[in-house]
Order: sequence, then C-alpha cells, then structure tokens
Amino acid sequence: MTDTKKKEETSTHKIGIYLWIWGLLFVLSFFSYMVDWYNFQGLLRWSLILFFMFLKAGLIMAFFMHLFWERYALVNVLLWPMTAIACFVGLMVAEGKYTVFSRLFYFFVGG
Amino acid sequence: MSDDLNIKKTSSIKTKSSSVSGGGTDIDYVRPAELPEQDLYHGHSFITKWIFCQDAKVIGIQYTLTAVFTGVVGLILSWMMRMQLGFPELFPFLTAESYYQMVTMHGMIMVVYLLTALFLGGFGNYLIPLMVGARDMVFPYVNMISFWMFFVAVVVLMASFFVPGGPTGSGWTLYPPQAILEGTPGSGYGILLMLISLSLFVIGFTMGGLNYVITILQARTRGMTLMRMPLTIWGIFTATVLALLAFPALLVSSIMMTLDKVLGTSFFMPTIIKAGEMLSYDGGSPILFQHLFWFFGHPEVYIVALPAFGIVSDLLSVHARKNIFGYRMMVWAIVGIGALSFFVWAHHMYVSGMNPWFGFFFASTTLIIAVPTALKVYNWILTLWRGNIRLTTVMLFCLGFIVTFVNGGITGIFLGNVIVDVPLSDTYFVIAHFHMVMGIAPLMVIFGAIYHWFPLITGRFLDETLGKWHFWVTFLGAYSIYFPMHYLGFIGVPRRYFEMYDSPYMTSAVGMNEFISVAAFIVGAAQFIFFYNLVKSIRLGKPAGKNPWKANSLEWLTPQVPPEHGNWGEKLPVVHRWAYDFNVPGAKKDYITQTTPPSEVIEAEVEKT
Amino acid sequence: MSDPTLDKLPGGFKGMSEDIGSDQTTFKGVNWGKAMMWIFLLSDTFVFSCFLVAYMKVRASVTEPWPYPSEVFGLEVFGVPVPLLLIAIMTFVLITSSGTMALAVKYGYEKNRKMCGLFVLLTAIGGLTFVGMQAFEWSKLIFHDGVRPWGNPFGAEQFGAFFFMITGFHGTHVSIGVIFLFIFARKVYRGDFDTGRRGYFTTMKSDYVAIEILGLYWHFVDLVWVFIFAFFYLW
Amino acid sequence: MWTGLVFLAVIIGSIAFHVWTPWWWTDIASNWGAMDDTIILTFWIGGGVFILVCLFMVYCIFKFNYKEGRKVEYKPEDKKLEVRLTWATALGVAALLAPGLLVWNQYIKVPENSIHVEVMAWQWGWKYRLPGEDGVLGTSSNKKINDDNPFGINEDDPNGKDDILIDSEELHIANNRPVKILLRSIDVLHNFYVPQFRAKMDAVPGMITYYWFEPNKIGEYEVLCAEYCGVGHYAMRGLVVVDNQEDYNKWLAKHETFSSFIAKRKKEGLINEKVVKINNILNTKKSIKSEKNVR
Ligand code: HEA
Ligand code: HEA
Ligand code: CUA
Ligand SMILES: [Cu+2]
Repeated sequence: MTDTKKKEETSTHKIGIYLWIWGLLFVLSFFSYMVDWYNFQGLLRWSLILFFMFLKAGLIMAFFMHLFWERYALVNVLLWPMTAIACFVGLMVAEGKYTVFSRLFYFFVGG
Repeated sequence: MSDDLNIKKTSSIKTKSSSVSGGGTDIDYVRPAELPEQDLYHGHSFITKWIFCQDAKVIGIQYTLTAVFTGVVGLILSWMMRMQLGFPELFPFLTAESYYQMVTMHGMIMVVYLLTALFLGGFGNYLIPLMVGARDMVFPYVNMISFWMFFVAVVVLMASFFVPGGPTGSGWTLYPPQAILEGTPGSGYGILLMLISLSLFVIGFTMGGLNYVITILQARTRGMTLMRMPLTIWGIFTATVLALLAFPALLVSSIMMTLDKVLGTSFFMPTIIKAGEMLSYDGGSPILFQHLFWFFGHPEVYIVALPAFGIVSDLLSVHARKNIFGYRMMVWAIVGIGALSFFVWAHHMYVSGMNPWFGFFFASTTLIIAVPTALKVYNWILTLWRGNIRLTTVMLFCLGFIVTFVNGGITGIFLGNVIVDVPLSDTYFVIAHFHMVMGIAPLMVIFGAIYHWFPLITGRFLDETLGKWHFWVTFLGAYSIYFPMHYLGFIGVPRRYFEMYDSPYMTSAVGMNEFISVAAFIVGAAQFIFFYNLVKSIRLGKPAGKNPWKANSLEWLTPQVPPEHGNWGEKLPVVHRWAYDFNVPGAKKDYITQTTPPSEVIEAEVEKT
Repeated sequence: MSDPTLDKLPGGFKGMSEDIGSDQTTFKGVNWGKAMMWIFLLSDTFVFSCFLVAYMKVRASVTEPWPYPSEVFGLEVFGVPVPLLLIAIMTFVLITSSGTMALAVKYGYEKNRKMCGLFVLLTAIGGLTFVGMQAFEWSKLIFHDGVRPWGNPFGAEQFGAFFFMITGFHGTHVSIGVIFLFIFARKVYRGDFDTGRRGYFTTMKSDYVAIEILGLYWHFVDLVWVFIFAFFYLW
Repeated sequence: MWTGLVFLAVIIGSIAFHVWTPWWWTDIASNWGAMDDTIILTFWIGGGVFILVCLFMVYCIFKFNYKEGRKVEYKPEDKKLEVRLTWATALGVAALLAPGLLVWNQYIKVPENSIHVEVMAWQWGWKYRLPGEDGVLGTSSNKKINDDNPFGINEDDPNGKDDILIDSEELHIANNRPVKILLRSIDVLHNFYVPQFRAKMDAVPGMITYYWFEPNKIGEYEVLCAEYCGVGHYAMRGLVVVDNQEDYNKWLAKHETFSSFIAKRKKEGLINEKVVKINNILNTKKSIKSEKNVR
C-alpha cells in the first residue's frame, strides 16, 4: 500500500474492483465449502478453514468496508483491540482442553 | 506534507519554547476549522429542556442524580449488612437470605450503577464537551436515549426488591450454577430482573459511550490536540473505550445465563444433583461464566478507576498551582493500564479451578500493571513537590485519595501474586482491598470533583467548613473501616459469611466487627452532611463568579456561568496550550488559560522584565 | 472520503502519527456518524467474539459427541443428501447482498440517486431472502430434526443452544439491517440525501454518507457470517 | 499544619496497628510456610513503598503549604527521574513475582507419593472418599449418584470397589504425609478451605479440581466453605483431623468400602429395584432431551 496508489483511489473507486472482490468472495466461499465436501480432516481441515475465513474477512474489511483506503489512524484503532480477543481465544482453547481432560480422566459418563 | 497540519511547529506544550520564537502574529496560528458548526436542537418546553433533554450537561446531571440515588440505596444496604455483621443478634429480620440479597445488590449497585454511571454518564457528559471545546456531544439524541435506558435499567433493578422472592442474592459476581438454582435467594424473578437490568445498562451505556468516544476523537475545537487534553478527558476516554469493549462480555454472559434459566439450556450448567434429584442440565461449564464475567469485570474496575485517576490529576494540579508532573507519562500510563487490563482478568480466578498454568501468565500480567499505576502515583506526589498547595476541601479529598489508593493498590499486589492470593482469596482481605481501592479512593475523587466543579454547575461554592468536616469524617472513618479489615482476612474469615463467630480462632473478630460497624454508620451518616451542604449551597452558597479556582482548562472559560446550551456563545474557543500552565516562569499571573495565545504571554513577560 | 484536502495529507504510519497528533479530529475526513458506526462495530465484534469463544470453550469441553454439522445441516436433493447445501446458498446470498451494498455505497459517493437507491433495495431483498432461508433452516431443525435449545437427538445438548443463540443473534442483526435498508431505500428515492432533508429526531441534515454507514453495518453482518460459517458449520 | 499532622498520624497509626495487631493469621499447620514468607516479603516491599509515598506526601503538605507568591517550580517532566522510578518499581515487582511464581509451581505440582482424598461438596456439607488398598480412586460421575451409590462411583471400575466412603463432615488425614485433595461438587461451586493449611481451591461441578498440602501438626481444624454457594454458605463447615499414622489407620478401618456398602444394601434387599429406577431415569432423560425440558 504505497502512498501513490492510495491517492489515486481515495475518492471513488472503479466498479471493477468491487466486482472483483465479489467474485473472489464467491470463489473463496466455494473453496471453503469444498473443504467440507471433500471431508478433509485434522490439521489440514483446520488450516484450510481458517485460511479461507481470514482471507474472506480480510477482503470484506479491506475493500467492501473501505478499510484499505482509510487512514492508518482508523485502521490501527480498529485492529489492535483484536489482540485482546486473540488472547481470550487462545486461553479458552487451553481451558477447554483442560476441562475435557479433567472430565475424561476422572469421570466415566461426562460432566 | 502540507504545512497547515504541522501544528507542532507553531506551538508546543511547553510555553517556554513557544515564547522564544519571537513576536509576530503567526506564532498564534491555529489550523482553520475542519468541520462546520454543529446544529443543536434547543428545547422549548419544560419537557424538552429538563426531561427529554439533549443537552449533555443536563443529561450529565440526570445521570448523576440517578446514580447518587442508587448510591444512597447501596449505602443503606451496607448499613444493614454492617448491622448484621457487627451486632448479629440485634435485628431478627436480618435473615441469611436477606443478608445475601443485600450484599449482592450493594455490590452491583455500587460498582455499576453508582460509580460507572457517575463517572462516565455524569462527569463524562458534563465535562467532555466543555473540556474539549465542543458545543455538545456529537449525537445528542442518542445521548438522551442513553440516559433513559440507564434510567429504565435502574427502575428494573429497583423493581427486583419488590418481586416475589426478592432481589437476587447470588453475589455481585452472579456465579452460576448457584445464581439460578434454588438455595440462593431470589433465584427466580430476582436474578432475571438483574440480568435484564444489566443488559439494558449495557445497551444504554453503549449509546452514551459511542458519543463520548467520538466527541473526544472527532469534535475537538481548534488547537485542541490529544496531547493537550486535560487528563480528566483522557481518563474518561480510556475508561469509555474499555467499557465499550468489556461490556459485551457482560451482555453475552447475561444472555446465556438468562437462557439457562428460562429455556433450560446448559451453557454454564453441568450435571447437577439437587435435593437428591438430577436436574436436566448437562455438560455446561461454570468456569466459562467466570471467564466471561471477569473479562468484563476486571476492565470494569479500571473503568471506575481511570476516570478517577484523570480527574484527580487535574484537581491536584489546579489546587497545587503547579503543572501536572510528567503529563505525557500520565497519558501513556492511562492508555497502558487500559490496554493491559484486558490481559489480567483471570487473577480473580486463581483458586477457581481453572487451568493451573494460567496462574503464571496472569500473575505476571497483573503485576506488570502495577508499574504504570505506580508511575501515576509518583507523578501525583511529584506534582505536590515544590508546588503551592492550597489545602482546600478539594485538595484534601485528593490527598485522601492518594493514601487510600496506594494502600489499596499495594494490597492488590498481594492478591495479584498468585501464591499469596491462595490463602487470601475469598476472605475479608479481598473485601478490604477493593473497598480501599474502589469503594473509598474513587469516591474521594468524586467528592473532590463535586467540590471542584460545583461552582461551575451552579455558580456557587459549596460550604468549605462543612466540606472539611465531610472530608475528615469520611476519610478517617473509612480508613478505620477498611485498614483493620485486612487483618480479618489474615485470620481467615471468609467473605459473604452471614455470621461466623463460633469458630474458635474467629472469636477475636467480634470486637473488630463491632468497631467496623460503628465506623461504617458514622461514615455513612457523614454523607448526609454532604447532601445538606449540596442542597443548602445551591441557593445560599457563596457566589463563585467565573473561574473561581483560577484553572486553565476550557470548561471554566465559557461566556456564561453556568454554561448555557451550546456552551460557547458565538464562537468556539481556540486552544493554544495544554491545561497545566501554572506558575510559568516570567508570566504575570500564576496561571495561563488554554485559550491564551502565545503572543499575549510574551507581552506579559515583556512587561515584567 | 471525497474530501480533496485529505489527499494532501501524508499516508501510512507517518500520516497516522500526524493525525493523532493533530487537533480537532483524529480520523481525518471521517464523518461523525461513520466513526461512530466503526466504533460500534468494534464493540459488536466483541459481542460476537464472546459468543464464539463461549461456543468454542463449551464445545471443546463436552464429553458427549458433538453433532456433525455437515449432516445436520444437509439437505436432500432428489434423494441425494448434500451436506450444508442450504448454508452454502445462504452464504452466497449474503455475499451477493454485500456486493450490491458495496455498489450502492459507490453510487452513493457519486450521488447517483437512481442507482444508489436501486442497489440499496436489492441489498434489502437479498437480506430478506437470507432471513427467510434462516427461518426455513430453523423450522427444519426444530420441527423435522427435533433440535431444541435444551437438547437434540444427535449428541451434546449445547449444540442446539449455541446454534439458536448465535444464529439468532446474527439473524436479528440481519433483520434490523433489512429494516433500515428499506427505510433508506425510500429516503434515497425520495431524494432526502440530495436535498439534505432533516431527520425526525435530530437536527442533522441527511447526506449520502448515511449510505456508507449503513453499508459498514451490512458488510459487518456479512463478516460475522464468515466466522459463523467457519466455526459453526465447517468445524 | 494539622492537616499534615493528621495524615502523619494515619501513617504512623497504620504501622503501629500492623506491629501490635492482635489479629493475625492462625498458626500454620502445613508445609505452605512459603506462602506466609511471600506475604511477609510483600509486606516489606509494599509496606515500605506505602510508607515512603505517604511520607513524601506529608512532607509536601508541610513544606509547600500555600503562601502568596511562593516560587513554584515549572518542570513539566523529568525523563531521567521517571525512567529511574520505572526501573525501581519494575525491580520491586520482579522481586515479588519471582518467588511467588516459584511457590506456585510447587503448589500445582503434586508429589508422587501423596494420598488422594476426594472431597465431595454439596449444598451444604462435605463428604469424603479415600482410595482403598490399591491407592487409586475409582472413576465416578454425578450422573450415577443415587441412594445405592452416594458417590456415583463407576461400578465397572475395579479401582472403585475398595474405595472408602465417608458419609460425614469429618475427615482424618495422617500427619506428615502429603495429601492431594481432589475436589468435586454435585451442585454448585464450593471451596474447601482450612485456614491453618493456607491452601484452597474451588470445587466445580462437572469437573475435578485439586490442590495438595502436607499437614505437619496434629490437631483438629475447621473447614470453611470459601466460595459463595447459597444461603447455607456460612454454615457449611467441616472438620479435618490430623492424626498420627496409628490413629489414622484405626479411623480408616472403621469405614466401609464401596463393595461392602453395596453388599450391605443388597442384603437389605434395597438394591435391585433402585438400579432399575436409576436406569430408567437415565434413559428417560435421553429421550426427554429432544422433547421438552423438565425444569
Ligand atoms: C477501582 C477498582 C480496583 C482497582 C484499581 C484494583 C487494582 C488492583 N487489583 Fe483489585 N479488585 C477490585 C477492584 C480494584 N482493584 C475488586 C472490586 C475486586 C473484587 C471483586 C470481587 O471478587 O467481588 C478486586 C479483586 C482483586 C483480585 C482478586 C482477589 C480474589 O478474589 O482472590 C486481585 C488479584 O490479583 C486484585 C489485584 C489488583 C491489582 C494488582 C491491582 C493494581 O492495579 C493496583 C496497582 C496499584 C499499586 C500497586 C499502588 C501504587 C504503586 C506504587 C506506590 C508503586 C510501588 C509498588 C510496588 C513496587 C509493589 N484485585
Ligand atoms: C464502589 C463500590 C463500593 C462502595 C462505595 C462500598 C461501600 C461500602 N461497603 Fe461494600 N462492597 C462492594 C462495593 C462497594 N462497597 C462490593 C463490590 C462488594 C462485594 C459484594 C459481593 O460480595 O457480592 C461489597 C461488599 C461489602 C461487604 C462484604 C459483605 C460480605 O462479603 O459478606 C461489606 C461488609 O462490611 C461492605 C461494607 C461496605 C460499607 C460499610 C460501605 C460504605 O458504607 C462505606 C462508606 C460510604 C461512603 C463513603 C459513601 C457512599 C456513597 C454514596 C452514598 C453516594 C453519594 C455520592 C455522591 C453524592 C457523589 N461491602
Ligand atoms: Cu459451600 Cu460456600
Ligand atoms: Cu481485577
């Protein structure tokens, strides 16, 4: 994202770019659907799901929501708080695993 | 790079540097206005002027009055609790059920409906537009709705006192499964009304909070950079951001608990055997609720602390006639504390049975938070250093704040260190910690702030003599309630005990409890001095005139006192400096208001030398 | 966006530090309403994140088997079971409506009343379709499969609870969006944004930026669906 | 003038109170002396900072009281001072945190040779289960709790057969042997807390939590429930008796094992119909789930 590129696109954007993103979203959604269709499992499934998810989310935010063209002040204000969520998610994954371990280890019909 | 954005060149925080660059008019240059004037809706009738009013100042006062009303309810509840704890046999109507209901309502009211609403809704609404030089909040209509949502939330909360079964007695932390099962008082309507009230509060607050944030970010007056804002605004701003990001967790946990209660879902409810029967719940996770609650709850305690930090900085600076020490550090500390507060929540859960490895992470983050907080404390006392301290009531409350806050903060350090928390958690040590740091310290600031801004709001001073009495009784009384209380915690007295004296080693607590209770009655009663002072001074107080404390910040510089709707008359003020130019060397007066252009300061200097 | 003076400002991180250091506004050229919508969406992101985090935590810790979404949400087409078919269609519908919304915003910038109104209307219809399909999905699950918030025949009972709660919350967002889309479609056609007619309760003048703000909301709803789709249906 | 004096009095009073307080922790009866030490350390560092900060404040009150025309320092910031203070504080924090985390590490790592004791909390009381000869507790589940199986022990788990059931508030443990407390609850959160042992942890329904300690003083200790659990919370007391090995063995022998318990019930002819009943409950529950919730 260089300055010059930004400048050209600030005011209004060609319709093409929206159609492109639109198409891409279709394709990506189709791919993530295919992950299920071909019944990938395990790590592969997870990485594919997350990859397509973040790509789609990124495209929507960047272009449909115009974040790509916004000034960094706004972009940063919006993205940094996500670290709190990331931390929350990470810890809750650990917590979920710990709980299920405790249940499986000591119980025989679940908690 | 366009020149007109480069404001740093023309004026900086330090007056010294701006005054060296010589005379001429361009030194007073401030960027032209970016935005058109705000259209305001002016009320015409009593209803649109005072009830469904869109003026942030009136909304602020509405918030304050409602919050203080709930505060008085909370105070009375605390009296009754102390009655039971100090003199257990005296009042037969104080049953265990009602005791727990009181504890719960007391805690929730004080934290959420008094302090949060008062600091953000009350002070936020009143001060933000004035201090950043805006005519009003950016969306006055939404702001008005915000207050009325809050009002409804309070009504719903109070209604729970009158429903069958009474209000919920689940503790303000509302931990399931207990909160929604029989065996806890008010587990029927009480808890539902509590959850509904909280949800309404969150929704209402979100509307207000968006207004505060956007007003501060996008509606400042010319020359008002972020680094020139009074720390009050920084505190309120950061707290509001925290609230906008933390309340969602409360909302979500309220919704989920409501569903568990009403629909019989099992989000937080595992298999449970009650009275020999198995309930229909299965597989849920009580600890999940605690994570959600404290993901909200810990930021929440800073939501009530940060505005207090900000306000006390301003009060100290004005009344010590000295610039706040280390302004930039203060700003970074506020922001840093705010950001970090999202990474420490599970320090409330050290002994909750969560993944034990979390202890390492959360103990570290928790103690790290002490560093920026400590800096703030140092800066407050360094502001006093070589100042010219006016020992007004306001200043006294600030000093009281410092003592109680440091005391409570240090006990927080005890609790934050995970292994120390193990014996102390869920004992009166925790109660003492948070009353010192939350019950007393921010209240000191609120009182100080009211003594400080009352002349602006009403045009009259509060009575200083009564004020001093109010301060000393409150400070000494509250300190003697909570300082000894820590030692109850050492003995091992658990919190939320309706009575406890039959244990052999706890009998020694009886005497202390009686003492604490008496002190609590006195402190509570002292608040009525304050209320009397308020009522009396509205009509009979000494007229204050403009800017009675000789402060610098914008709110004192309105054409009218009290400020009218729209705040600024014809023209918005233009800001040239930070709010802390007190006793600038060479300046004629001991303060230079934010609107004073550099060229005038130079003249003053020239005259003097 | 269309403010020409903005083009003179430096971009990137340098621009950021200058914006933050400047007076009056921090988000240069961002309208109050738009800034407010962004911050609201940030807050709302936390709401949805909390829902999803709770879901993850509970799903990770139940010991009963979690129903296999691919089958639960499958449809039979001419006797052939197709996994997640309905959801796939819903996803495409929502993305389509997001696309039309993006175009509506674009025409809004250009103050093209006709096209803007048309695309807002199309978006509203897309949204309505989505809600309709969701209603169908819910009723299939409730009446056909016997899924309830408090239990289901397939396994862990939290499945239904989280499903109804999260999609319900999302559906509510969509429905609110649809209502506003219809209202704004009317406003655009009526020319409110060209004449600057004032709204009911406020003294603010209408402006095409309102379409952009509405667009942000709508795209956000789509964004949330991306996450729900990944975590609820594909996991 | 007297403002400063009163503040000074408050500080001195706090110190005096701390030094001469008659209220202090109970004599420790476990290995967790390290917790007390950490608290003392925190007192020294934290208390020291508290005193310094407050004394500085009092000094300022005396020294810089308002005087017309006093020369006031104009010094917006002092980078060097601030950096120094930051480091000093960080150092203080590290000095508290490091030992704290070391002790915590001990707290969550249970010694191999510890005796497992299951504490089962209910509204509002305690029950206990000890492993039998094999030293292992059988698996269990709240779903299996009924009159014939008050602890919900897995009948198919051989480890559970010889588990010793203690349907009373009183628990005995042997002196100088590490104990791993396994906490379990059948209804709401509770917390098994004996002030003299210092250690505590919540009992969470739906999972098992734990902590450990090694009692080192023979005597009787009151158990307090330290997590709010409804109106009976304050009355939810228990008793832990620390015995020498001999007394402990005697006490242990007095209690019946799970298999003897079942045998007794069978003899009394209570068990058959009940088993059918509980199975019915479990089955209906499965089918109910998709129909309609009971509550
Ligand atoms: C305004 C509210 C407020 C504030 C500011 C704080 C501040 C802090 N709190 Fe407190 N806390 C509460 C309100 C607050 N707390 C409430 C309401 C509860 C109980 C909720 C409930 O269970 O009902 C609670 C409970 C609580 C617990 C859980 C206890 C338990 O239940 O077992 C913990 C544990 O870590 C904790 C820690 C801290 C820490 C480390 C700080 C720190 O931020 C403090 C930092 C400040 C200082 C340290 C003082 C100044 C510093 C110096 C002078 C420098 C020198 C210091 C050193 C070198 C150490 N608090
Ligand atoms: C800000 C929060 C706050 C405040 C101010 C207070 C004030 C008081 N609290 Fe409370 N308290 C809590 C928050 C607070 N509390 C919480 C969160 C809990 C935990 C609940 C739970 O366990 O679930 C609790 C629990 C709690 C307990 C423990 C109960 C138990 O565990 O069994 C006790 C016991 O003594 C107690 C006592 C008191 C007393 C005597 C006062 C006061 O009397 C102190 C003196 C009063 C004042 C100094 C003034 C009060 C203010 C006003 C009347 C408003 C007026 C304001 C203006 C005009 C601006 N409180
Ligand atoms: Cu059991 Cu409190
Ligand atoms: Cu906390």
